[in-house]
Amino acid sequence: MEEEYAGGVEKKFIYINRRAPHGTVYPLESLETVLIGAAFDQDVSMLFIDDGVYQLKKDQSTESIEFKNFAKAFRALEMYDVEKLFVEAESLQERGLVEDDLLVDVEVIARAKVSELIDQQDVVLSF
Amino acid sequence: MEEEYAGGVEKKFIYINRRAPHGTVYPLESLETVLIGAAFDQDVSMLFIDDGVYQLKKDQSTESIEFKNFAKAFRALEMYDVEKLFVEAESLQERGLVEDDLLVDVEVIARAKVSELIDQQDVVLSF
Amino acid sequence: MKISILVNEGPYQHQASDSAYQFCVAAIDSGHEVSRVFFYHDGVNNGTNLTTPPQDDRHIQKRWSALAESNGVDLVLCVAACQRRGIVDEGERDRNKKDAINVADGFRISGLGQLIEAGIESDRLVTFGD
Amino acid sequence: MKISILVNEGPYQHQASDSAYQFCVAAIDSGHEVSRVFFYHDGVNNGTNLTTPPQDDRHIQKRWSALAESNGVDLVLCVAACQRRGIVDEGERDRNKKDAINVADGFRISGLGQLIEAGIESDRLVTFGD
Amino acid sequence: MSTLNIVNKSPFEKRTLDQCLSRIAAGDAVLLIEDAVVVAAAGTSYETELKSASASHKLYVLSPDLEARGLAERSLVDGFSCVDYKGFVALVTEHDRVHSWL
Amino acid sequence: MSTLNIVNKSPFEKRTLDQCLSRIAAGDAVLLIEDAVVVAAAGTSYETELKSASASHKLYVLSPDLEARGLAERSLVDGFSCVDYKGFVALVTEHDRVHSWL
Repeated sequence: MEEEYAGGVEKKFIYINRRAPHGTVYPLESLETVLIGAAFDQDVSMLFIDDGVYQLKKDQSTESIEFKNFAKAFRALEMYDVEKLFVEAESLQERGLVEDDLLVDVEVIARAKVSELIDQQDVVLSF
Repeated sequence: MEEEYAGGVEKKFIYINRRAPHGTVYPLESLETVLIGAAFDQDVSMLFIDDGVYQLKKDQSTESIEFKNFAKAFRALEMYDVEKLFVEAESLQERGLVEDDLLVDVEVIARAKVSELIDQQDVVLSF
Repeated sequence: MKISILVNEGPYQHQASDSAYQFCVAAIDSGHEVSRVFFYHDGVNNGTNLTTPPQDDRHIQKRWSALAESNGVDLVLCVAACQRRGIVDEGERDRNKKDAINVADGFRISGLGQLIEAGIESDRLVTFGD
Repeated sequence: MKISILVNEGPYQHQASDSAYQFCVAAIDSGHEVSRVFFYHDGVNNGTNLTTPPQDDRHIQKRWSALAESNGVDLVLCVAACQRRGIVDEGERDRNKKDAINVADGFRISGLGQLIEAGIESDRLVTFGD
Repeated sequence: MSTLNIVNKSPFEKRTLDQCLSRIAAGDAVLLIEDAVVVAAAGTSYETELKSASASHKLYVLSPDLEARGLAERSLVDGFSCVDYKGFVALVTEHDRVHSWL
Repeated sequence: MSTLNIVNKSPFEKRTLDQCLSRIAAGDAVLLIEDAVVVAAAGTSYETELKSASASHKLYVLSPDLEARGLAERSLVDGFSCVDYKGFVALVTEHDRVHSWL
């Protein structure tokens, strides 16, 4: 699936991830969309809030439920120049998680900053 | 679809309805299952709790969303000898509804009685 | 014990169908009889033979079909849900004048009465949904 | 304005596909251009031509196909989601060795890039899901 | 640069509406559609929360979905405006982006 | 005559677990599966609610689903027992009926 886009327009895309992994397919599909979308040279941010923060939890092991373990793919994002990963501090705290529990380097932001981040975007994709 | 069951076993079935109508197909399917199930001569109860109480709200008009208006079919339940309709009092109150807002006669029960009702059943079907 | 299962969601979108399958395998391994799996609502989408999941992923339909073959589990798709979702066997194709059949091996299309019957004849009915 | 739509759920189970359709009709009636509807996840199930809903109910697939025909709306089904759900066109049938084709008129199967492109080229992208 | 936020689930069922309201900027609008419309009707236990939200946000509810749930005749929580699908389209065009809270 | 209650959604996302706990009898059991398992781990803001539930109910969590979410190494909220799928099956047979809160 090779796709190219030569439109020359650059827009700001944000992918908002609010669900725990594996219970639904949305977290996996969010990552797939970001990886495919990388070919379009847009400005891409990923935001993890609410149960979405569990997507970045270390030590996920999906063998016994026979699912693909896509968590590792978050580590590949850097190679695709997707480097703006935001995680909401309050979402971590409510779940007893700390930054060190996460698979990849992220920027932790306060809940009060979330609307500011979203209001800078052109396109919001929610998963 | 005519089905007959001559097994001679009578079990207590409860249909638990917890969702508002129209946003998902489950409320409609609950009613369909009850109507089909009537042919099996089982002991049937329907319980409406949480947003499920909206399924019984009078004045539903689905023309502008082009949906089938299945609410009327609740009135047909009596002809199928499905007469045990339970509605939880607290679910009505939280939603600002009173018994007179409902399409059909029901028995209003307290939240504290719900577990008792369920614990009398053989089969629980949740929609 | 005789256990029946109700599956309300299609493959891949929600974990429901996976959970139901893993439960069935464990029930059989524990010496119980899984007599029927009834697929309702989007659950009927488990029964199409037209899926081609990625090679490194589980093949949900084939897993179900294999369970029917190896353990005689009766896999029933709700006919009304099939009509709304586009799952077709020979009878449905002829009745509704469709060009294709897509029901997978080991699944059969039948009425909601099969769910009620499962409730009556099984010792337990376990529902998996969204 | 140029508006694109993302539909994440299949027909009949959730209201999402209905809401998306009603929105498209209203947008066109208001003089806007609905350039593309991208069907993702279970949303691809909107594009099977094998459904036979009850006669007194809406025919969701036919409504979409009619919108494509009358207003030139580009109805795109995500290929990876189609493979997981069993929606097949001629190319997919040949590639994956399937026995049937079930993609409905007016729909085409393509990649996720079509969603990104819609985001770039439209003035607004509106998502309908569960 | 304001956002139209869309919520489609009842706050009695899912926490989406709470989660949306806790994060949007003053001036952002919220539109309730599908099963979310039930709390636009006055008299629910969710009314206080919505009244305080209406101080800083425009609140809208989709009337065809209200009608479908038998709530068209009810008075609405103060601060709500009803829109039909054309009004929904207008809201989409008047805001800079649309965020569906799913 | 006790009931096995199954909850499959995180209480941070849906109100199902609250709605279940507010209505079950003393002696009824609750099993968390799928996305609901996240709150079986200690340290979340939901812990207090579960601790008080464990006074009158047996609480179980499905271990394969905990592992999948990277929480197998975490200590669990007091009162929880881990089961695998065979343990899940045993719970189904040991209770008189199963109620999946969907």
